[in-house]
Amino acid sequence: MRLSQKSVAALFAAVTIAGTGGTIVSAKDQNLTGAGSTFIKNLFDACIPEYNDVSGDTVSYGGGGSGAGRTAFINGTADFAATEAVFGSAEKPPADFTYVPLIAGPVAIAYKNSNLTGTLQLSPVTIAKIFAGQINTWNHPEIAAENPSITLPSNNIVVVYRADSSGTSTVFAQYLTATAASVWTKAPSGTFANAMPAGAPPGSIAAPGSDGVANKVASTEGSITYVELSFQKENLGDGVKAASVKNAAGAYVAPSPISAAAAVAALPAGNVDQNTGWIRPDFATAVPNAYPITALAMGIARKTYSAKNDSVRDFFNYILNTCAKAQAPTLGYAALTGNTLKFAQGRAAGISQLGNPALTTVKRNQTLPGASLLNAAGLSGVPTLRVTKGGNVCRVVNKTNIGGTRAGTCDVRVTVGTTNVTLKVTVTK
Amino acid sequence: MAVAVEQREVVTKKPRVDKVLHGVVTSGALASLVILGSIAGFLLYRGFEIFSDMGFGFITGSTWEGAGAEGEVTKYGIAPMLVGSLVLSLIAVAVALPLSVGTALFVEFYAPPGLRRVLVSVLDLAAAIPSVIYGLWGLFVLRPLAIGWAKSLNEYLGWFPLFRVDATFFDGSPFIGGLVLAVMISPIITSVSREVFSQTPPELVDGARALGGERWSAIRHIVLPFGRSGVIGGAMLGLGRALGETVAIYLVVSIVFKINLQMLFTGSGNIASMIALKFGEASPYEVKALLASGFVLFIVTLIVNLIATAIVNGSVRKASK
Amino acid sequence: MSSESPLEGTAVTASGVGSAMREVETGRDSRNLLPSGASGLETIGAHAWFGKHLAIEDVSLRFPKSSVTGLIGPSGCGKSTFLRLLNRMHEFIPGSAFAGQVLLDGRDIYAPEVNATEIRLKVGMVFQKPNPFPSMSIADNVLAGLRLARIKVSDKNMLLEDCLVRAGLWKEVKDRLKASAGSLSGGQQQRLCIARALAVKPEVLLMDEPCSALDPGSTLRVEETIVQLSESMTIIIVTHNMQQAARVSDYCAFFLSEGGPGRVVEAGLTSTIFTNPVDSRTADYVQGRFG
Amino acid sequence: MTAVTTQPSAVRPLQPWKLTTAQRFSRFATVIAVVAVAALLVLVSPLAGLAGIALVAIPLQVAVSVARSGRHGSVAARNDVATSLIGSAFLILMAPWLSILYTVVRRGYEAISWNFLTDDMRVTAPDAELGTGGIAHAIVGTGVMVLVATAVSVPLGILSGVYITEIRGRFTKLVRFIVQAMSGVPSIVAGLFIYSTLVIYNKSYSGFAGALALAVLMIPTVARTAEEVLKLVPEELRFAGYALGSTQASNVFRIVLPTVRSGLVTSAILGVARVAGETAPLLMTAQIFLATKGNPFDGPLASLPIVTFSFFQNGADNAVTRAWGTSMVLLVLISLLFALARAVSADRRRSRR
Repeated sequence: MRLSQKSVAALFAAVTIAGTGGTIVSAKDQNLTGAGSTFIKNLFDACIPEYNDVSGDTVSYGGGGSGAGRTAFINGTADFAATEAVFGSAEKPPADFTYVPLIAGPVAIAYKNSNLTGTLQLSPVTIAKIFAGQINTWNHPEIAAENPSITLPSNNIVVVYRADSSGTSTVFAQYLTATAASVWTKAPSGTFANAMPAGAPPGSIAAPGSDGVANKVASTEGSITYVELSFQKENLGDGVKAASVKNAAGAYVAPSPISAAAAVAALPAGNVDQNTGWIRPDFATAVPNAYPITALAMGIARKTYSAKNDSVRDFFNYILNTCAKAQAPTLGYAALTGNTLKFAQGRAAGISQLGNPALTTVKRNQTLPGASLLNAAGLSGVPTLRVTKGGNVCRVVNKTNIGGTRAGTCDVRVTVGTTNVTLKVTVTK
Repeated sequence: MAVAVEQREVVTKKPRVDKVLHGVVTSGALASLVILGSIAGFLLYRGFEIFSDMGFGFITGSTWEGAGAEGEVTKYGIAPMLVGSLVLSLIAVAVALPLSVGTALFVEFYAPPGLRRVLVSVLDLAAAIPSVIYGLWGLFVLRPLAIGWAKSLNEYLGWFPLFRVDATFFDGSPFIGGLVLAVMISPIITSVSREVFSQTPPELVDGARALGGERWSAIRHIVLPFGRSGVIGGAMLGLGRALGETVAIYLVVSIVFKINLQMLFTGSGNIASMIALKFGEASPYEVKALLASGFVLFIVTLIVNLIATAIVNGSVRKASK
Repeated sequence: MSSESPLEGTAVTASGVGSAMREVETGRDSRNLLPSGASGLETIGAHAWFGKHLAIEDVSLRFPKSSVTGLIGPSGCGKSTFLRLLNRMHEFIPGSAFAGQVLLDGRDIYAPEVNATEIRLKVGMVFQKPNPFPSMSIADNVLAGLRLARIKVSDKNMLLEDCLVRAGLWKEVKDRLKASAGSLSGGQQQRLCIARALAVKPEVLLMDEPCSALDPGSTLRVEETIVQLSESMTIIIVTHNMQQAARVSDYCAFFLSEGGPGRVVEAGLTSTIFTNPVDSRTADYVQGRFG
Repeated sequence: MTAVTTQPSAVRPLQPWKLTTAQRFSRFATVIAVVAVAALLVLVSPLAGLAGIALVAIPLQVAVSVARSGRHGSVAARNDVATSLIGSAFLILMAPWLSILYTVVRRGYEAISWNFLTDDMRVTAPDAELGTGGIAHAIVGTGVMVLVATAVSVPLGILSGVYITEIRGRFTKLVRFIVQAMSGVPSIVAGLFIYSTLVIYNKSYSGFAGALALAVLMIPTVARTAEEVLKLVPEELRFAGYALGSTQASNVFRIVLPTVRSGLVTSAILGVARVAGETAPLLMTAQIFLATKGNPFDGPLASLPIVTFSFFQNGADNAVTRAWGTSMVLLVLISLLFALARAVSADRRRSRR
């Protein structure tokens, strides 16, 4: 099996990159609570039992939507969160948080119309007009223009959208803002009703959760919605199809794990925030076979060292390196690959590093390398070290290392550029 | 006559155990008082905070925007949900009341005694079916049927203002939500009505029948007038429950922040389901607004419940006389 | 038994300000016949109010030991209220008030230092309707007072039998002492309540129309019980049944309200009250001309 | 004196007021015929489904009643019309309840297995094969939360009831008013209250928080029923106790409360049945946890309604079947509680006799 070879290879990669926190080290019996994105929930639903099985931890993921996840993470009620929308200006996350890209996936334009044979092709502007209520019949000339080979029925279009706040809604609204600004005049919002230019079109239906909108479409003739591909696939039997969407290269591309992977593989460097780890999706991808409405789900975790955060790192690594690769194709996601995966692994390695005793402990009369401290502080670059407390316990050696003089603890300030982190260093006998 | 007999002050000396009893019981009662009172107080406090920020617009506004960040425009107004709560509950009561009264009469006066005992148990059980099950049943079973009924109503009776719609979209309407709520609250209304009917003094019923009345005459002239206030009280209790229902509405109704008075037309919602929808990602300031909404809901339900209790108590008092 | 009483004809008097005061045959205030500090129950100028309403006014009566006194009079004349003054049950009614004195063995039971609970142990009560405790068995009902008042008794079984025998119920229930009290007939229940009252060994037993809810057969049994009990304790019984008063009581007090507060019109030997009353209203009442 | 003796066997008990078998049959046949005609009409009309049949059958039955009873006069006709309408109301209302039971069982029975009751979902995906995994975590979680909620609310509720009926202190009216007012608090508000105080403060969902939210909902119920039941204790029983020299404490604990014990137990069970299915408040306070655990203070805790909800949100066929299966378990649990309550109160009635 090629797949398993790949995952074994990824496992090794993870171990080398992430060092001590690469894969599950041992059973730790941690109870982790996660909340957030419903976009990633189907993947988590499949991966969490596997991870629980191999790790001995118990991860529970409550879903609730990206916004709920970010809020829960801020409130401390969730140990980790997952989101497709970045922290807003009003949100005050803890200072030591990091994003970890976990999975990519297409947001399908799912519709149900029994009289419509073939696959619908839609451009961003048409999609925007449909969801803004400006196009409200299936045989509207603008739809017809894009689908010359299909006979279009004349019934009304019923727009179905998320009633709850959702990262999927944010991504979809961002996509419409980015690609059809003339129609989609309102700023993106997790609450889709607030992002619709003229409010919700008459007859549109709001439903909670991805399963909610998918169920509504499955049971409503002439309806259309935006939803994770996996939910569209689950309702394929009820006649819920996914439209092909025109990308910036001018090609109509159907949503699939492969077309989503193509979109993520070619992400411009400018979309990646090295500081926080956030990756913006590229809605204007010019790759011919890339599906343009491809969302990236980010994990959110804390960098402060704790047994729980260790488990979060292990869980994220398990998703990145093992589970996503095995599950993504069947569930309709695209596992991260290449540089994106490497970047994600690097971010995951940064979880649970701040103040990690494995990196900040030194024996008396021995030297603690500055690189370890840099790692423990979650920083990169050339550090300046300074002992701020406990000068008789440890001292700076060669400007780059710390030497232990007697048993005890001391505070070391690690400065890179303008940022600094103070670490507690333990000296043992 | 006795001249100015002085009343003695009778000192009822309490034994120590009684003092302990008084202490324990009073503190227990006060503890529940504090727990329950603190909810009301907490809601009230938060409510006023938001009311003073939003003004009357909190009741009359139709938008819910912003998280209360510095320099951000924050607008919270619950008018659509408030109106929705009332519309949904009124539909529910309008549908459930006649059916429940009929069922109560059937159980009390028509069903054979063996069946009656079973039915009384069924009623109790139906009242305790969790709302999540009502909601899922409504979503999967009732909704498809109700959409069909709504279509027919509109098609054949669309001239009647109540059944008018601007566009022919029927899913997630107040009508459907109201029907689910009707199924949900009918056990309560039926139970209360049956209870009151069963307290009709038998000699009155016998009297009516001895005068040559059929069963229905006795019901019409004796039982219904006697139990009227009990039935109204039961309906109010049902109304109270319908007002506060969360999950069933969350699942069945298309929750839209827009006042919709066309009962067959898509879109409605109530305060409780709105809270469920929004609390997860609410910023601390937004949570206060949700608590304020909860306060409004609390006051509305409180009024309904107090009226209901007064009416039911009144009728029971009348019955026991 | 009345003829054998050492205090014959002199024990009970009624004296009241403004009421027809009647000195008994001896012409002296009968209260002084009892030696000071002697055992017995006595009221001096008792008044009782419910809120502003004066229910009984200026009742002075003396109840000697080992006698049965019947309180008779039409409904609403304050007999029951007076009865409840005697064991401090009156104060349970909100807004009630009291004036005068109630002396038990010469001690004022309304004195501030007196514990009402203690008084109720000494002055037992049987109510109009039989009220056994439904949650308890027959045996538990009899012994309920001990548990309620936390009295320790060495031989419970003997006390149980003794009480039931004295209440005239032992033969009927000895085989089902563990059965629920609810399974007894009305008359049996009332005798059970008497047995229950006896278990705490009261000096005085108050009975508030104990037979009004019973059939004639049960009434007879209860009356027999009362007569037997009177050998060992003071019994005060409120009754509407003239024949019953005549049958069981040694002394009688006739209460009357006449629109105002209830007062004692006349009191004395039962035989006197029934055959030769001083007051015409008493004569009218005992002969059934009103009431 | 001559006595006419009749042979006992010669007299047969009769119930001439009852309908004869023929009459019963004819009534029954009429109803069947009416429904059949209605069904036929529905087939050829734009109406559809059971609702359509009911829509036609009810007026038809009314018409038949009028026609049949008409010859006995208008009173009889009105009586028969009323009977038809009342019977129809009953049938219409029974339909959804039966449908709910049918739906839950029909869609959920496949999920039920021994494993389903004893295993949890810690290492099983929601859409995994039926027969693997289970809802033990939810059963235990609901049990724990309901127990804690009962432990908190029942004593407090009973003490409130005792305060109102026995102590009658100066807060009586206030206690009664607040209890009455709070019995109308929507469950979501109770959940939001616990969320915005305890959960946010502790920075953690917990079974305890969930239990408190349930307790908030239970206290008024228990207090109100306790008050009602305690009011039923005849005043004479209390006086009888006092007349035996009892203190108020002994009176309350040895006479009043034991007298209504089964009533109090019933009210507690009914309170539990009410809150066991609460969804919204638990979503805000206890959330979900995939492993079976009994400690209410250690983070989130699963419950039957939340697990039902969560299975539905997965959307996959097996997950949805599991959701209905969980609903079924919840329904059975609540039915058992009701049966228990009924048995307890039947016991009470027997002991009263």
